[in-house]
Amino acid sequence: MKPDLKVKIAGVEFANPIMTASGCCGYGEELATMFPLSKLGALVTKSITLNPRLGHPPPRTAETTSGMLNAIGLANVGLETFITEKVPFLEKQPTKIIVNVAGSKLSEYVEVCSRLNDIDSIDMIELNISCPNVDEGGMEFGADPVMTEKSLKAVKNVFKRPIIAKLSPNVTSIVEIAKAAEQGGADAFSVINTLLGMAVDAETWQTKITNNKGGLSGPAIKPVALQMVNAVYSNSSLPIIGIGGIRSTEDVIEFLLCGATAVQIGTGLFVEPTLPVKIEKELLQYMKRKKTDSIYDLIGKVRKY
Amino acid sequence: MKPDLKVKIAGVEFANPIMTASGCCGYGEELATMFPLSKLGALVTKSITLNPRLGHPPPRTAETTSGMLNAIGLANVGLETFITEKVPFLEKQPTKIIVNVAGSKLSEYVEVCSRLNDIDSIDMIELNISCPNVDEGGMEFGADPVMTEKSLKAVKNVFKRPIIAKLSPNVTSIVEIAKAAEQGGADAFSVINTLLGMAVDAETWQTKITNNKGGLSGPAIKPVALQMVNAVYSNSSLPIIGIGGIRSTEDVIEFLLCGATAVQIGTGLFVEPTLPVKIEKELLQYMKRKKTDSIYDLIGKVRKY
Amino acid sequence: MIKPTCEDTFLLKKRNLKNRYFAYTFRPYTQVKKCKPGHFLQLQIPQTDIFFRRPFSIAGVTPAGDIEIIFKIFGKGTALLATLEKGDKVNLLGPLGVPFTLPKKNEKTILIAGGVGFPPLMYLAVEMIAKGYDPKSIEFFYGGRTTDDIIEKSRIKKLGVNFHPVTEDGSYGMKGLVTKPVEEFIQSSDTNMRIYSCGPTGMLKAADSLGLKYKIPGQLSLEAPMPCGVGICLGCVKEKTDGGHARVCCDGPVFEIGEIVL
Amino acid sequence: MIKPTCEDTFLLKKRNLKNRYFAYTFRPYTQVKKCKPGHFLQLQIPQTDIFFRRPFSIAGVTPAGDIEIIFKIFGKGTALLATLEKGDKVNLLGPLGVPFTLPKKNEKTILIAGGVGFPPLMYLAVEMIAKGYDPKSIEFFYGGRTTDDIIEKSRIKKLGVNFHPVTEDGSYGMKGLVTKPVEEFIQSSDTNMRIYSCGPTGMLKAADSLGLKYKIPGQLSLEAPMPCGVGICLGCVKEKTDGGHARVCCDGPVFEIGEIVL
Ligand SMILES: Cc1cc2nc3c(=O)[nH]c(=O)nc-3n(C[C@H](O)[C@H](O)[C@H](O)COP(=O)(O)OP(=O)(O)OC[C@H]3O[C@@H](n4cnc5c(N)ncnc54)[C@H](O)[C@@H]3O)c2cc1C
Ligand SMILES: Cc1cc2nc3c(=O)[nH]c(=O)nc-3n(C[C@H](O)[C@H](O)[C@H](O)COP(=O)(O)OP(=O)(O)OC[C@H]3O[C@@H](n4cnc5c(N)ncnc54)[C@H](O)[C@@H]3O)c2cc1C
Ligand SMILES: Cc1cc2nc3c(=O)[nH]c(=O)nc-3n(C[C@H](O)[C@H](O)[C@H](O)COP(=O)(O)O)c2cc1C
Ligand SMILES: Cc1cc2nc3c(=O)[nH]c(=O)nc-3n(C[C@H](O)[C@H](O)[C@H](O)COP(=O)(O)O)c2cc1C
Ligand code: FES
Ligand code: FES
Repeated sequence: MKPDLKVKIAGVEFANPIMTASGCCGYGEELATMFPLSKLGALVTKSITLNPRLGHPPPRTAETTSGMLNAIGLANVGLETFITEKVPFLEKQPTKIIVNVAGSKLSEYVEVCSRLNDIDSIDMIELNISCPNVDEGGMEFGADPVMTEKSLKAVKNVFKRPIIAKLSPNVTSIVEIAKAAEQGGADAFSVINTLLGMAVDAETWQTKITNNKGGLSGPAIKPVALQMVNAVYSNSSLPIIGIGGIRSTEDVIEFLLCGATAVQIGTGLFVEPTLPVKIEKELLQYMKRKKTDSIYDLIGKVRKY
Repeated sequence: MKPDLKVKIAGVEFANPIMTASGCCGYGEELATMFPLSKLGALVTKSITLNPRLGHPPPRTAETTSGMLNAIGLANVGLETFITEKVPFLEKQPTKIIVNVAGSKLSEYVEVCSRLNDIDSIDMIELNISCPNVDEGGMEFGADPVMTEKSLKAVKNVFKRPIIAKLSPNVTSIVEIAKAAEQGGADAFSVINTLLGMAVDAETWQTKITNNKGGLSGPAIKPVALQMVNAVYSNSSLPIIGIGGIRSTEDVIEFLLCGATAVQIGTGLFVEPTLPVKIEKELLQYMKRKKTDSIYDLIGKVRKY
Repeated sequence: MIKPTCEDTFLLKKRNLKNRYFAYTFRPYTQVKKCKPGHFLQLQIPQTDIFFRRPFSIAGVTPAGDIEIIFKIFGKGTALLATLEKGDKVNLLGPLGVPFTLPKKNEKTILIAGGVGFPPLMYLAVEMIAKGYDPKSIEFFYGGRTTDDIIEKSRIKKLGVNFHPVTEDGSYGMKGLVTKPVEEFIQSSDTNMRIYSCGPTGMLKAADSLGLKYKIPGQLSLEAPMPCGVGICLGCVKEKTDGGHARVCCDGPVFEIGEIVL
Repeated sequence: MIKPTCEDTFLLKKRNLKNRYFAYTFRPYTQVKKCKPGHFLQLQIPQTDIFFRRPFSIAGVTPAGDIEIIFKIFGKGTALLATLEKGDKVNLLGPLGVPFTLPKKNEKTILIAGGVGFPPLMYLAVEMIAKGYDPKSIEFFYGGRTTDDIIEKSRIKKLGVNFHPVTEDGSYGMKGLVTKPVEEFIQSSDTNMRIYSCGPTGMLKAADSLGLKYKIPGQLSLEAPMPCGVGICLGCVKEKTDGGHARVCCDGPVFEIGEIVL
């Protein structure tokens, strides 16, 4: 019997646990030229804000040791263009669609989520309360349990399908924030967004990105992400989508073992855009070899000392 | 004229800004067989606790992408043996001696610092309020501004020479903790200790270290460390010792530019124990080339957009 | 839009050109038929601690399935690339980007190359000639600081194009900056013309200005740091003259003169 | 205590032994005169994303300044190490650790080797013979699963020692586990003996028990993951039988029988 890759998060069924992370797959058009999106459990869009945003001026990425720093600054087409130009493409895709929503005020989040509620093809919203690259909003929400709970409550009021809270690693206790989000009505967690970081050129003395600081992603942060996934898993019964530094099938398995029900691949796509296809294949092979019938035989099964 | 590598922190003068980090150079004996310790601005000892500690059982380190995870668990000879067996060696060394102090209760910190106050050859104490590898104490102190201030006040009472507060990166706002430490009387900051992380073997499903979670160090964390050094630098006038992922002279320069007055090399010593010697030489060359007379021409001089 | 592939290939031929330039030919490459001048590849430096791929213009392809790049050692990635040996495996993601549009048959083609901008323009000239353009309708301006910066001289000469090397120190060809003889050529010419340029920013700016000043259409191939190369990271953007951002990797790297703020 | 150095050297000779074993000779190495059997090196896998050095026992040195290691492909680091070519540069940190103490001249020497524990014991035998020990006083037990696990057979035979190969499947030498013939040898022998063992944990445990059971002194060379190899990280510790931790890298890797909890 072929192992079953299907997973369910808040009632939504995914063909497999492999998703592409927000900001790392645009609105799906480019990846669709490289592999059928049916290979993905879900595609998570770039953060959508009420109004279009150009983002920060370039340079807005820098390479770091086994990772990268980015301060794209939530560049996106804005809600209206997203609905008129991107959704029609997305809803034709044979994969689940998760729209990542960001904003600089709570009212903005609410407005965007309420408009998205009308579009049935959108399966879930991922609430980005953790983007380190905007001055207002973003991080502040995700770093404060009270604001976190309030934000979740507000958007749950207007969006009637499941909402995933995307958590920031730049906090003293991610468990505390997760609990607040759960209290506010979150249906699942995405763990983690990028770590705050900085890069400087020792020759020119210049910071490497125009926003001076940015978000660190890539294999460098995987141990931090695994720890946070496991901490949230041990303290909440909501499903978790594990994110951070995935570059291989082993990485995916590690996240599942630590408690993730699904994973998202971000920076890894930049190096290998077809990585999800490879991982889906290798994950099946791994499960056959390990005689595990279902992804659920892996989730949270890490053996601790 | 030869550029001047000397720096001063809280009145103590260091021959150069290059120090070895706590837990990464033992009590100096091993490194002394490889190069004269006069090449170091200072040596920072392994964390000393009141009683000897074996630490966690092995395995207690794991390799990660561009870094490592450790949960040594504050293994050390304990205060008495340190004083009778390690200090006699250390005080003969032509370098400054910084003793890192840890504990699981405030009273323990106070007792250790008060004993060390009697030993004139100890130039400074570095207060480890940020070790992620012990269950009691450690991290809790460094994650809470009130406890941070209280701890600093208590040890300042008994140790009359300068005290450096070693800050944890696992907090929502390192600036808030730094301010609390400053309020408590800290004379300088060490930024940063390790990030909390976890590593799992995808084949055996077993966590890679007995403590399950540990501290992430090495080049992977450098961008996080640079950001935190710069954040503290922008919000406090106390001198900063930059730590995190240093493997080259460029790395040291980046920390200085971001606001560090000196740096500590940790994990980098494991790969190249003679790294400080190489960096001292290359730093001089760099300064000559850049026509900078003093380290102070670099400190905080990052050019931001 | 072309469907790029991610495929392993092998270093078939390594030529160490002077002045830290190398010409690498890889085989097999299944995409040769889809390659056009202006396309580029994202090459993964194998088994090293270099995290991102590095972009290189395609310098040429053969029907046999070979693909060529020419690169110069610039930083860590290219330095490691230069240590590869014949037979070594590399992974190529490509072909990527929007290629050059060929000129009209009645147009004089003005190529303005400099530095690592030379390979795609050589490929363009080769492709035009293969497509039946008269080599003598191609004016190949190639600027460098000194004679060492002008590589593959005899290869260009063999094409039969009008070759105009220009060096700042006069050690090879005309002396000075390449844009002066280009402007003189434009002023002295009365046929329709089209400009193609790839090279350092200063050169691109000058080519852009010349095109706008003399109302000559044309295209510029730009560079930017490229984390992904396929349009998904938004890291490579440049400002457009009519507002907004263009992604160099997939809206370019080839842009019309006047389109981008340089 | 020896002052280790951190020095660049070059791969002089690469022998691909069967069964994923390789013998590498490096030259020059300034520390050859200080090297003793039991010493190891921390080798940096050049220009890769492998973060830590990897420890390898010294398999031999020559007065000309060559140093040899023999390794087996185990994981990522050794797989990359196996791709090095003659002339490639590697950085060695060493010599490290506490070496073996030579036996008394009147003692029979029992070497018990297995897997990658073979190189230091071969070096020990070579060194003893060079120091004037009678080769026939050395009993070289060498265990493996199958004949492929016994490398350098002819090299051992040339030493003139009493060679006792043992394979689990009987494809070479005696059949079974190596410890059985060792115990039989001990039981049948009435001279003073000394045991030296290096190999998989099971083998070390058995050697340790035999030593304790028959009150034969001796030494075991242990393995542990070694972030630093020089005693500064405390990552490589093992529990001592009398309490406390020993660092394998610098309190060992060679320990007395009975000293460490295996
Ligand atoms: C479309 C295109 C075509 C090109 N064609 C050629 C060619 O044909 N021949 C040729 O020699 N060169 C070509 N280049 C330039 C070539 O890609 C660079 O020289 C090469 O990337 C330098 O890499 P390096 O590792 O040697 O230098 P590095 O050490 O990487 O230095 C390059 C600089 O760019 C930064 N950087 C590199 N990659 C990224 C990234 N992804 N994100 C952010 N910052 C980054 C580094 O941090 C560094 O500051 C082309 C570039 C582009 C964009
Ligand atoms: C003193 C000594 C002498 C040795 N002599 C030889 C010899 O002569 N020949 C030989 O073939 N082998 C020898 N070995 C074993 C050799 O070092 C290992 O086979 C090698 O390190 C495996 O590396 P790898 O990258 O191939 O495997 P890896 O992919 O690294 O797998 C090795 C395992 O160990 C872990 N690991 C590796 N390094 C570390 C570290 N520093 N900290 C924590 N975990 C770590 C990895 O995570 C992994 O689980 C010796 C080991 C020691 C300690
Ligand atoms: C270039 C870039 C842009 C990103 N943009 C967003 C975004 O718009 N919204 C968001 O929630 N996360 C964004 N992220 C974070 C990723 O979704 C992901 O959480 C993070 O990169 C860690 O995963 P990785 O290591 O696999 O990249 C972005 C990351 C990168 C690298
Ligand atoms: C093996 C190991 C042991 C450590 N032990 C201590 C310690 O006892 N006390 C302490 O304050 N920091 C300790 N640290 C943290 C380092 O001093 C340093 O802050 C951290 O490793 C980041 O620097 P690096 O990336 O250069 O290693 C330890 C780090 C490592 C890797
Ligand atoms: S390089 Fe990623 S969008 Fe262009
Ligand atoms: S390997 Fe670091 S102490 Fe032994």
